[in-house]
Amino acid sequence: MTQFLQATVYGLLEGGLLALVAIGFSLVWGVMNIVNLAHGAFVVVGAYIAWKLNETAGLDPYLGMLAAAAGLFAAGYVVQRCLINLVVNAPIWMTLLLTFGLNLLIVNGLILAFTADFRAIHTGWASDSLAFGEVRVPYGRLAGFALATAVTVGLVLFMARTRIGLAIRSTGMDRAAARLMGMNVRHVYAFTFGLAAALAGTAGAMLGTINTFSPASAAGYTLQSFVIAVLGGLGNMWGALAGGVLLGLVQSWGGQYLSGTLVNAIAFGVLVLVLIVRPSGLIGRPYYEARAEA
Amino acid sequence: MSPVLETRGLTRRFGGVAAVSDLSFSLEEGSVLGVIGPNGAGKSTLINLITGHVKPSEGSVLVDGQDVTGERPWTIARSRVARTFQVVKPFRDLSVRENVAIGGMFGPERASSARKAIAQADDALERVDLLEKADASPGDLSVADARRLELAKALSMQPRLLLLDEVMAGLRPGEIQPALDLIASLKEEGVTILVVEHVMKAIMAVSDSLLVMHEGAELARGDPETVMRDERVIEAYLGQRYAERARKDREG
Amino acid sequence: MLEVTGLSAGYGQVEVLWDVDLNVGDGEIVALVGSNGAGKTTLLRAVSGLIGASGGELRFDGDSIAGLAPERVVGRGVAHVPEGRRLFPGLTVEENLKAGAFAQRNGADVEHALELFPHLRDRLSQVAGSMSGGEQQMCAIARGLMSRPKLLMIDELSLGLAPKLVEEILERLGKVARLGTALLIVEQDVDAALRIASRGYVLETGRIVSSGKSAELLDDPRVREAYLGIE
Amino acid sequence: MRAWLPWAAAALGLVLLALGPTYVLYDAEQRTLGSVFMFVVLAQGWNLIGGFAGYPSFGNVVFFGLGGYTTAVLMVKTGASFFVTVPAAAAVGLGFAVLMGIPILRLRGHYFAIATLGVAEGMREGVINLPGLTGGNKGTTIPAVGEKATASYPGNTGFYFYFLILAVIAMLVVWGVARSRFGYALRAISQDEDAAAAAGINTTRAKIAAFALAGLLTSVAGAIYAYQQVTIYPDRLFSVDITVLMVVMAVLGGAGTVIGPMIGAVSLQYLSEWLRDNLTDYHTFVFGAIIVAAVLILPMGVVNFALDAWKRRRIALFQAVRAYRL
Repeated sequence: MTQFLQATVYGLLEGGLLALVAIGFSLVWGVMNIVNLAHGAFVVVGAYIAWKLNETAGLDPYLGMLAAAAGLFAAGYVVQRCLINLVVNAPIWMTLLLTFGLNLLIVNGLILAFTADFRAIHTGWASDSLAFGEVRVPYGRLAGFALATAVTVGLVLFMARTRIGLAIRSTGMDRAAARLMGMNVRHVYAFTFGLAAALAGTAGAMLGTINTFSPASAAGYTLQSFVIAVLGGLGNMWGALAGGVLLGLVQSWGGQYLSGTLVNAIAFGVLVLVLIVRPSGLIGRPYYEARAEA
Repeated sequence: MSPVLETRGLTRRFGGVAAVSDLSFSLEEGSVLGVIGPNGAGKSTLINLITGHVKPSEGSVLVDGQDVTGERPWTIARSRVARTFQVVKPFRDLSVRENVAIGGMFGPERASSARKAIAQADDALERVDLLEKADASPGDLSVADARRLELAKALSMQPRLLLLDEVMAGLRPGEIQPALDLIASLKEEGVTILVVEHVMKAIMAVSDSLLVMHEGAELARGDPETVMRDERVIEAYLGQRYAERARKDREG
Repeated sequence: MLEVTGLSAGYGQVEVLWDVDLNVGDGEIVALVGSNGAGKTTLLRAVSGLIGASGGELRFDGDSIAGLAPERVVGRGVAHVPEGRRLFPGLTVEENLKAGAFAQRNGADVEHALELFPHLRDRLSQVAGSMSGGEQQMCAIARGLMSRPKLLMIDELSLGLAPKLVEEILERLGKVARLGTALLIVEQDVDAALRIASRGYVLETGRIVSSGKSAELLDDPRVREAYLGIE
Repeated sequence: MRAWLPWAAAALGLVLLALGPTYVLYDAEQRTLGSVFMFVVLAQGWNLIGGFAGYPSFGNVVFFGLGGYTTAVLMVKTGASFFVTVPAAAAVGLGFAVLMGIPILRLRGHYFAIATLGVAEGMREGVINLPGLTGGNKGTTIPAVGEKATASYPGNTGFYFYFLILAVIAMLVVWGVARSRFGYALRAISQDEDAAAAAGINTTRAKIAAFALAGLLTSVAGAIYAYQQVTIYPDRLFSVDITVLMVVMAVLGGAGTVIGPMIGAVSLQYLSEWLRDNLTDYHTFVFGAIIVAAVLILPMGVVNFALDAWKRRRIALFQAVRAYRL
């Protein structure tokens, strides 16, 4: 029983972070109909930024996280504005190839810069834990979960309340109409992509304090983002949170009771099943489905 | 003899809204039925239901007395039911001739090879007066020619029942007459035709009977002159002004 | 106010408009009529910048607006209510209206639009995609007015609407024009369009074939034959 | 152009390739060419489903891996001869494509791409987690030499010819498809599925047939590859990178054409070898840059680009940017 509770706690907390990893991916897919295969690479870049600032300047990873978010926002903005916007209406294999190429560039760039070794960000307190009876709740994971939830809430508010949030939602539903309203769609797209990259970077920095990472971790994060985005429904922020927690729990329970990496196979099985049975996701999409592209 | 087309209580709901609701009518061989109604009245959905592109929520579709409800579109197409699409759907990377040849390859009288079908495609092209542009790419066609191609693709299926979804939309007044002539000559050959159209003059000219749809349901049906005088039709679709003008013009 | 001279435009390789001349004066209502596919929508799209012009001149208030992106054109005071309404289906009516005021940097004045379309007041928090066609069209026009345009272009005003509703909307538009916004209305119901417009243009396969005062056009036998379905 | 000219060129090329190992090519060159031939097969397999039918599979590697593991497992567990395992691998590839295609080919666009990716990744995890059968992560070793071997190991020249023959078959298959009714059906589907169905095309059957053909060719390539490698690992045989290579080769050569994927496979495989030799550390990095650049500059592929230049007398670089930019 304790084992099960412990697994549940870990899964829940990990799930919050996974949601933070995936939320930007889901947003970009929902709003722009782009599946960003470099998303996982952004997560890892965030982890490296926080790690490097911690190693060289002794910066606390939670401050480094802000630097990672800012840096990735700028990078994401530029990538979308100068690169992806150029082929944004192309058949999907073209954008898939483009972002895959970007992924190769980033991942191998990281290997060249930092080698392929595994890294970890060491903090004094992240591995300490609260104890509820036999069940341990590490501070680092708890903070990660709290932050992920806070960011999700913040993002929902941001999209609902701000001018740019309104522009992002409008553009995602009808691009031509959005332009007629005076929205600069190129900027809106770039901003959305930058936002997604910043969220990925935040998640990466956070994950770096909990797990080890290397450039090769990127692919795993991209795949998990797929699963979560599909589970939660494209562009659905609450859906991403729910999908992340669900995946976290399944992986954690699976890890407890199943051998080896079979749990990954289950995650992909669930992904394919959801795609076939209910492609709009378990929670559904906020009207991006009927997007008018013209 | 059973009618070429019969629908019984045909209904289709999207979400909670009925796009087509409880339509029952039949069409005898060689007759032309005009279907009119405001946009969103369910006219295109009706065609989609007959061809199997959309599955009915309730009711059934019979072609030549045989129940084809729930059959896949290609099965229905091969039983000589051909259609055009309101939004033209050319195969963009094929030439105009190859577009038409597809029907010859997979239609009811399938050619034994792709090459033969391509050689036979010119008949249908000639009928719609598009032979000159046989080697062009569909993307380079004008609106009117794109409509002609759509029609030629349907004709290449050697239809007994032809469903035309706004084939005259976008045509100049002068271009409408040849289309009407074509419909008349097909009718003479015994082809049964269902025409969805907005151009009232055109639809009045070719239809033996008229079906007015409104919010998915039948509003009126019968011979064109009577239907056009129907108060409900005037109210929901034509508008009072049209009716008055039409009346005045007839009298004066 | 809007001066279109010798405009040609199209999509990719296919030209749709040739050498089109058209003017709209201050506070005027002008109808642009013609059959489906004649190029009416293309003309509006070219004016609002959604597609580029391949030739000719576009001027608004004396300044060239040719080649401007649509988000800039709306800033100059030209609003475009596109064919099929194109509301943001997942946003509420209020959010749609606010989106309409996006080009207005000094905030959204929802009240102004609600005065013209009071029906919408009860619908403010309803999701736009779930409204009826008529309500959506009113919302779309109201959204177009939110940017306080000098010229409002409406494409396919009556598309899918019952005649009664069209009458009602046309009446509102008369009020809009009296308040100082010029209107360029694209409409298949030639009769209705020419009744509220002071002038009209007839577009046929990409060319203006006839233009003049509404009353003259309504009596033009060619127009009557081709577009009114009356011989 | 005279009709026999391309055939004469192809025949001449084949004769040269057949004589190559005996007279000109070093072992290493045979090995490189063998892998070029293999990628011709993989790219053509993708071309059938992604190029002709327009269903961008991002999981075709699943057939490659299944074919390889079928051969390996049969040779290890039953001591079967390689040639017996090839039809088995082909059957597994074909059968799995049909089974997987029935539900998944109903999905379109991104959803199809991701579902195929999910199947491939899931299959890899499945293979890893059946160590009794597959050796799991540690891989499995085919008894290629020594006492347990059933035949003498073919060596570089042998595999050169296996891959060459398979590549020729793949080229002929695609050539045949391109001019057949089936090929027209696939092209019609890729452009408008509703219109294709209205023209009497059984779209479900055509898509599944294309997928099955792709699965068959790809799994046989996987079988030969496994035998060549002797020891195989799930991470290598189910690597996403192989799928991406297929896509890049087919697309940059010219998806939906007959010779495009061949041109793509030959040039990119050689480019990749050259980068590996000359820019050892940077080669994947540069490869990424090349993909990005190619998508922007030559998105329709070399063959379509050349055809366009020939027919319309224009050089249309950056065509995608012009057509698809925001």
